[in-house]
Formats: sequence, structure tokens, C-alpha cells
Amino acid sequence: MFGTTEMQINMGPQHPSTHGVLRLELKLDGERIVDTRPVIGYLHRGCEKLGEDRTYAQAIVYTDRMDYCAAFAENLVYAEAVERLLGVEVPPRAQYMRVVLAELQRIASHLIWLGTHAMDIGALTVFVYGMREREFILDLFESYCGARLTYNAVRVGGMPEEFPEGWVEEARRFCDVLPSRLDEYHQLLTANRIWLARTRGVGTIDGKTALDWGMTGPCLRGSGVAYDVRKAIPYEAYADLDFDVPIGEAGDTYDRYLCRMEEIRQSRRIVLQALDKLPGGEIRGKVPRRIKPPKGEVYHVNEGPRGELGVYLVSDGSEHAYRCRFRSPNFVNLQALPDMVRGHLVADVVAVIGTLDIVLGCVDR
Amino acid sequence: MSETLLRFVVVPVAQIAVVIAALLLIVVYLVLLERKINAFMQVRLGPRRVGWHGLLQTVADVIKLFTKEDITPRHVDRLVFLLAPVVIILPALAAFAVIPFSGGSFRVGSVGVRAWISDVNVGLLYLLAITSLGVFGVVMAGWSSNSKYPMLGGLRSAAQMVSYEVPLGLSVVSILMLAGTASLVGIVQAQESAGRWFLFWTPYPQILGLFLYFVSGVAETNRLPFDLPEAENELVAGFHTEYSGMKFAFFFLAEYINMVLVGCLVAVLFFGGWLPVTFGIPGLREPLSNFFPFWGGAGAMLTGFFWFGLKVFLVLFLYLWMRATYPRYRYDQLMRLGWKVFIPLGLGHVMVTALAILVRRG
Amino acid sequence: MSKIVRPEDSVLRRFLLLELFAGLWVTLKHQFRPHVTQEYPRERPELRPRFRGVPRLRDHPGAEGPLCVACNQCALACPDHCITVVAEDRKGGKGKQPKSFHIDYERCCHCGLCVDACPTKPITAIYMSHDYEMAQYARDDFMTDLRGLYEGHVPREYKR
Amino acid sequence: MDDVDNKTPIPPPKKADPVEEALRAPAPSRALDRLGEALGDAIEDVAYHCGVPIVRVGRDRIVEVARFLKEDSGSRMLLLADLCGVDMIGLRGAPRFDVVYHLTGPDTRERITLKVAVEEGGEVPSVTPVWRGANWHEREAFDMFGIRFAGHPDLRRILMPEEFDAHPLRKDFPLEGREKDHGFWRRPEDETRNTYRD
Repeated sequence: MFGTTEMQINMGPQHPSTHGVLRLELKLDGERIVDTRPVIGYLHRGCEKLGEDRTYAQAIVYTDRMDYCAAFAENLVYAEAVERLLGVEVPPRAQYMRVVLAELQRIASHLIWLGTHAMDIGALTVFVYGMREREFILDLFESYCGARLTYNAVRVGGMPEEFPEGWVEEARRFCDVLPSRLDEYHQLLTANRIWLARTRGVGTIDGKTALDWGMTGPCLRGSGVAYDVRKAIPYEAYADLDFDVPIGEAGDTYDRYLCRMEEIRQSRRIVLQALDKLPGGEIRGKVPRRIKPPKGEVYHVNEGPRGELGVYLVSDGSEHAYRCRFRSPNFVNLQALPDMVRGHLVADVVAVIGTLDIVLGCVDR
Repeated sequence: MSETLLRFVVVPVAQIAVVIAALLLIVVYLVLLERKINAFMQVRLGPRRVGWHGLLQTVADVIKLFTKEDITPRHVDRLVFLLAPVVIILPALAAFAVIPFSGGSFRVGSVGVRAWISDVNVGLLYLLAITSLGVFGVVMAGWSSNSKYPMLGGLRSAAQMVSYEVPLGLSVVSILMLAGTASLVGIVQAQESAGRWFLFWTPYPQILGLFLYFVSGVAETNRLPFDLPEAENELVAGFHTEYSGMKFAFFFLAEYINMVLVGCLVAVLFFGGWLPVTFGIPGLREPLSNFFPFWGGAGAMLTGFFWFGLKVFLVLFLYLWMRATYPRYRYDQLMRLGWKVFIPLGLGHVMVTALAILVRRG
Repeated sequence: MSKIVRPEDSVLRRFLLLELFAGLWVTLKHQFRPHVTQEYPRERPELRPRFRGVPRLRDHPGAEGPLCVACNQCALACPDHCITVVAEDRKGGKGKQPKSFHIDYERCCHCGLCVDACPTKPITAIYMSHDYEMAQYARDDFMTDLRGLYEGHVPREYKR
Repeated sequence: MDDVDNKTPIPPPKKADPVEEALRAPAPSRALDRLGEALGDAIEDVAYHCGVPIVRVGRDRIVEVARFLKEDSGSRMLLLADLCGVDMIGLRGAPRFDVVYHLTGPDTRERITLKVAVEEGGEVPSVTPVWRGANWHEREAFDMFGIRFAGHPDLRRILMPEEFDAHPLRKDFPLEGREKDHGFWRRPEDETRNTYRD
């Protein structure tokens, strides 16, 4: 009569801190996690199927909708993949512009991660501060391409438009403000004993296991594996730019936190360098109006804010991709969640989801 | 009207009515204050639409909550479910029976009216007893909801509130020893006659005691960084997930009333209750303790309200400030903090205080 | 590749709860900073010149009829297939002009590809306007015809 | 079953276009060399595109090849970047599907693509014992194409609901239209709703 049983509890798809429509079936022993089963697919919109139906230029619009917190990175990886299929060179100015925008996007994405992660752990204010800085970047994007979230700011072969007047100065101004704001976040969180207690030793995963799960991005680097596509297989103008890739040691939530915070600084460094080096010239390569790549296939990756973003395109020589596959880092990273939270408490699930930095639009595509 | 009736029925009932009405008003504006302070700390503006600068926002919210459809889910344990909000709000209100809000007195007919409902000689014990009843409401709510998140919330809060009773009590013990009485009025009077608040008591200032009391108080009232029973990021809304409308409003009110209670107690126990802030200058004491000398005792009472209110406000501000700043502890860490840090600290604090009293007596 | 920098930790700092007070100080400082939010319907956001709002048709500045030549390029470029153009012969001139032009705003994703595709350079017939309030009570109201495209999308009963 | 069909290569391009030639140029790959030395008989065909070797592997040998590529000190393909299915019905007919494995060596900075052909209803050995991360990818390939993976620990649908009865990324699955409900539960009154568009 007084036996104990494990409790099954459903976390999500409507839950304040599952970052969207993730559902977790938790098996609890008291508050301790025995087993977790992530259930995804609530936001599945068939981006891959749409990518097979729309032309190459149109499909970029759909990449916006996958990872809506880092739409530019998705735009970029798709455009680059098509460029590789076509064998088109992108003019250097466009390459530098892409780097600037991609790194601004990374900062924006990390800021939203910081805010939501901190809010999951209970620090309400950091969220608003992060949003405040992100707003700067959204303004920059609005001023560049006219949209604040779903940019469609890359064209196959180059960029759609020049930077508007005063844009570079505005971006520099943002870079000037950013470090002092970062210091504030550090003051609020980094040394705070509650933050340390909640993040240290939580969701630990070692580098080997992380690789085994296919994790990439800050989640992998937090575990001490120095794999960053920007360094490993440089694309665009990254080879000419000087930046560090921060890596952690312990592979816990705190290390991933520090990694991302440092990445914001490094991204700022890249933006400033790229703005200094910004060459003149064309911004569109020679791309036919109707894009018809030759038969073949390409798997192209770049380093998105959440990890390795991949696009696999199979071309049959027509205007549409024959197969369009998006490799989303969130989908892969989320797989490791059951491993990372086993034996922890319910509150840690929230912290680990936050540290994985998932965007369900990208998980479900 | 006979004097007995006046003394034992009319005046107490009037006092109770005034206290409850004032409490509700304070709570309503405390909620607004919380939203405003949080908003300002988050470089926002907070509610601005209802009334001037949102002054009527919470009034509107309360009206909404009280007129909303009152849903009782089908799967709940009905009796306990309905009882839980009552059980949680009654002790919260009853605790105010012994709080001395101010000094001074005035006469209504032949009856002297003081600024407290009653002065019980075991006031502190009464408070400790009655506030620990609140946990029953939480547990009942969590259990009777017959739902998983509320149950986790109820269990958490049972553990949390029971553990933090102990350091709370320990930090009060030293005050008891200093004052030599458990009457709250007596405690304030002891500080008055000592000429300084217990916070600055020589040779051993009660700073550690204040810290222990305040942090335990925050934990008792389930506020951030210790708001685990209702941690909305983990347990959706904790023990009151299934509650809505008026019943939810009761939980809400009880939480804020408890906050005010902790504020009042910190003011009484450590900051000398209604005593004026004199910055240690004895000359200031006389003019600051009565702004309205022409009204006599009533003037002293009004002045006392001011000082008392100021102290309570500062404590509540700290509450809200912490909420805007800190992340939330985890359940096991909270327990560890309570049992492994606060209870030993509290015991040590009592010992040191006892030693200090011996030293002082010589 | 670089290792991350960890904050220095000392017993004294931990004992005095300094890092907790540092956090409090940050939020206290912010209390006196000007707010950064907007009270939306009362205050309007300042839109950048390139802002991509609702796509609309530009009326011709001259008297030669509409600027749009009903070439159907925008409809072809649209990834959401939300544009429908029916052409007719241009009144008093060569070429075509739209007889009807419908945009289904419910489907439109504001990507701006239609503007890219528009051949009437440098002033494109279709353009991304700065309208952004487009709530409607019925789905049919999102279907906008020529008049709506020229005059702008009027949200129904929008109260401030 | 039909191993003969497995060996059907992608038909070579008809005209020689310089850009296409450049795209198809072979690129040196240490991992491929090592693989050729050790398990040359498992390799059925090697093509290059965009500088990445695309290795077609026999269906029964895929786990062996995958394990070699991961554990061999020369190739060290520690990261299974992606695994997906491709419906080849429009490109070559039979066998219908390809399973494509994109491998990355984080420290060698090399990439290699493996391909396995499988007919409709056929099974591919699962690579989950080699890379744990293959789990969800294989589930997705199963969900989207109906490719079964032998030895997969938990082969369920992942993105589509459990009761869905089609495989949406197959080429014969329509992009629009509602002629079938594919196992979704629908109420009769739904038939009259949402008709504003059709």
C-alpha cells in the first residue's frame, strides 16, 4: 500500500521554459530525473519539402523561419550552399558584409540565449537587459534589409543591397557600448553564488560524449573540444580575420555560459575588424537570373550561433532543389538532453534546456 | 454605551477592521510597487494605462480576479481544495493581531486606544505558531489539486517552510534574550529604554540576527531567490496552478500579506518599531518622535506610524530589489543552506548573544 | 583557441557576499536610467527607410496610367504565391496594365522578393510600404485588391 | 535481395561544362585513402562534388565502414554531422532511396560523404552503435521516407504524429491538397471549416 512509484510528468508543450513547443516526458523519483523522453515535432512545417518545391532564391525565405533567433545565419548557409553548387565566387565586399552581419546575428542570438537562460534560472532582469542590447542589432538589421527578425538578407551570389549611409558608424557605436553592458551581465551573474550553484556541475557532458552525440557549437566547445567551423573550414572572409575560439573544460552549464559570453566579445572583435577591412567593389557575383545549378550535390556547413548549420542540396539541374536537407544544430544537440539531465533535479532540466539554447523552429524545421 | 462594550467589542472590532482594510490597501499598492520597481530596474516603465501612471492597475486586477469565473476543476479533492485558500489567508491576517504599529494612545470616551489590537505577553511565540500554520494551506492546496506540478510545489514548500522555521526561531531567540520579554510591545519598549535598536546593540550588534531573520523570512514567504514552491519556470505556478479567480486571489493576497508581516517584524525586532530614526543623536529623539505635539498621544501615534511605515517600506523594497536581481536557488541547495548553514549560524548567534549579555552584566 | 576566463574567487569575497551586493548595485543603478521601452500605440516606432512592411502598389506619378505593367514577375517571384495579377491592355498606350491585382496579406511573409523582381526600375511599381498594423477580424479582409493596394491597408476599427 | 541495383551509379553528366568539371574535380582525402586500403572491397563507387568525396558503400558494410572511419587514427571522423534520406525516384528509379551520411573530422578538418542505396521497404543497418547521435537522424529518415534501420533502439516517428500513415518527404507525397487525412483524426464539422481558400 505504501510502495513508491516513479512519477510521470509532462513538461510542455505549453510550459514557460521549454523555449517553445518542446515536450518532455519526465520520469521522476521524487524530484530526481530517472528518465527523459523529448517529444518534438509540434512546430514541424515541412521546410525541407518546401525547399524542394520553391526555387533556390525563394527557399531562402523559408530558412528565415527555421531558426528565427538567428535567421541571418540560416540565410547565409543556404545561399553559400547554392553558390557552391553553382561554382560562383562571391565578391570580397559581399563576403565581409556577410561576416559583419553574421557576427552581429551571433551576438543577438547569444543575447537572447543569455536572457532566456537567466530567466529560466530565475534572474528576471538579465532578460530585459539582453533584449535591450539585442534591440540595437535588430535596428541595424532593420536599417540594412528592412526586417527585424526574418531578414531574407542574403541573395545567391552576394548581398541584396549596400549598407545604408551611416550604418557602419552605427554598428561601431554599438560595438563601443557592448563591453560595458557585458560587464553588467557579468556582475549580475558570473560570480553570483546562486548562479554558480545552479550552473556548476549541472548538465555535465564530456567532449567525447558530446562529439558522439554530434553536438556542435558552444555546447561542444564548452566541453573542451576546439571545433569551430569558422576556424576548421573557413568560409567567407573568416580566414583573414583574427579571433579566438573560447573553449571550456568541465563541460557543464557554467562553462557553456562562459563560452558564449566570451563568444560575444570575440564576435564584437570580428565585427570591428571586418568593418575596418571592408573592401570596396561589387556586392553581387555573376549569377543568372534563373538559378539552375548543374546536377550534383553539396553539403555545406557554417558556424551558426547554436552550432554547425548544415544544408544538403541535391540538384537535378532544374530551378528547384531535388532534395533540400537542413541539418539543424538544435535538433542534434537536443538529443543529448536525456543524458545530460539524468540524475539531476527538475529545476536542472530547465537550466539544461536553457544552456542547450534550442529554438524549436530549428529543431522541428 | 457601556464601557465594557466599548472596551471589549467596539474598539477591538474597529481596530481589526482598520487593520484589515489598511492591509488590503497596502497589499494592492505593494503589488503595484513591485511591478513599478521591477520595471524601473529593468529600464521599463511598468503599468501605465489604468489610472495616472497605472495607479489603479492592481485595483483593476483585483476587481478582475474577484469577478472572474471561479473554476473548480473536476478532479480535485473539493473540500480541501476550497479550504486551502482560507487556511492560508487566515493565519496571515491573524498574525497582525499582536503587531504594535505605533506608540502613543488616544482616548475614546473612557477607553484608551493603542496602535495594536492586543499586546499578548507571549506575542513572539504566538507569531511563530500562527505563521507556521500557513504551510498547511500550501500543502493542502498542492495535495488537493490532484495534479502533479501543484503536488511538487506543495511538497517543496512543506519542506522549505518547515526548515526555515528553525533559523527564523533561532534568530528571534536572541531578541527574546535581549528584551527579556516575548511581548512585541515590550520588545520595542526595551529598545526605547536601551536608547538604541537591537540592530546596534552593544557589545554584539544583531546584524547576523537580522540577516538570518530576513533571509529566512524571504524563504518563508516563498519569494525570489527562494520562491521554489511556485517557481514558474519549473513548476508552472507551483501549488496554485489549478486555482483561478477569487481562490487564486487569496493565495496572492496571503503571499503579500506575509511579506508585509516579515517587514513589520523586522522593523519591530531589529529596527525599534515605531521609534524614530535619530542617527544616534539623542537630541533628535524628542522632536522626531512627535511631529504633532498639539495632538498629544494621537500625534505621537501618527508619527510612530510614519517611522514604522518607513522601516517596513525599506524591508519590502529590499524584497523587491532582490527579486529583480537574483536567480533562484535549487530545491536541494535551499535545504542545504537552511540546515547546514543557517541553523548552525543561528545556534552560534544565540550563544554569542548569550555570552555578550553575560559580558555586559559583568 | 583560448581557454575561457573564470572569475577570481577569494574567501573574503565569498564571506562578505560581495558578488551579491555587486548584483544589487547593478539593478539599483538601472533604476535611475531612462527607460528604453515604447508605449506602443501611444508612441510609434521610428521606422528605418528600408523597412519592409506591407507590399503595396505605387500610383504612377504622371498621367500615363498605373506604373505596374502587369508582367506577373512579382507573382512568380513570390515564395508564398500570394500575388494574383490579371492583365488588360493599357488604356491609351502600349503594353499592359493590371485589370485586377490581389495580394493575400494573410500569406505574405514580407520578404521583398516581389520588389526585387519588379521590372519597372528605378521606381518599382510594387514596393514595401511602412504599414505594419494589419490585424483584421475576418480572414477574407486580408485579400487586398487594387484600390486597397494603392490607398493602403486600412485596419478595421483599430482603437488606440 | 537486389544487390545488383545497389551498384547502379549515378549516370555521368552528358556535356562537359568547365564549371561542372571544376565541381566534380577529385580532391585529396586521407580518410578515403585509408578506407580504400583497409576496406576497399566495401567501396562501390567514389565520386567527387564540391571537393568532398562521395563514397557509395554496400548496404551490409556500412556499419563496418562507419566504425573504421570513426576509430581509425588516420581518418578520425568523430562527428556524424548529418544523416538523411533521399528519395532517388526522380533521378535513377531503383533502388528508390539513398541514405546519406555526412562525416566530419573535427581535428583533421576533412569531410566525407557516405551513401547507401536501399529499395522501398528495405532495411539499412543502423549506425547508432557507432555514433549515438545517429539516433534521431535515423528516426527522422524513417519518419520522412519510411526507410527502416535494423538494430535501431527506438525506431518511432519523430516529427510527424504517431498515427500519421504516410512518409511526407517522398516525392509522391503532395505538397498541397487535402485529399487524404493520413490518419489524422478529424471531426465531420472540420470539413466545412477553413474553406475560405480552396
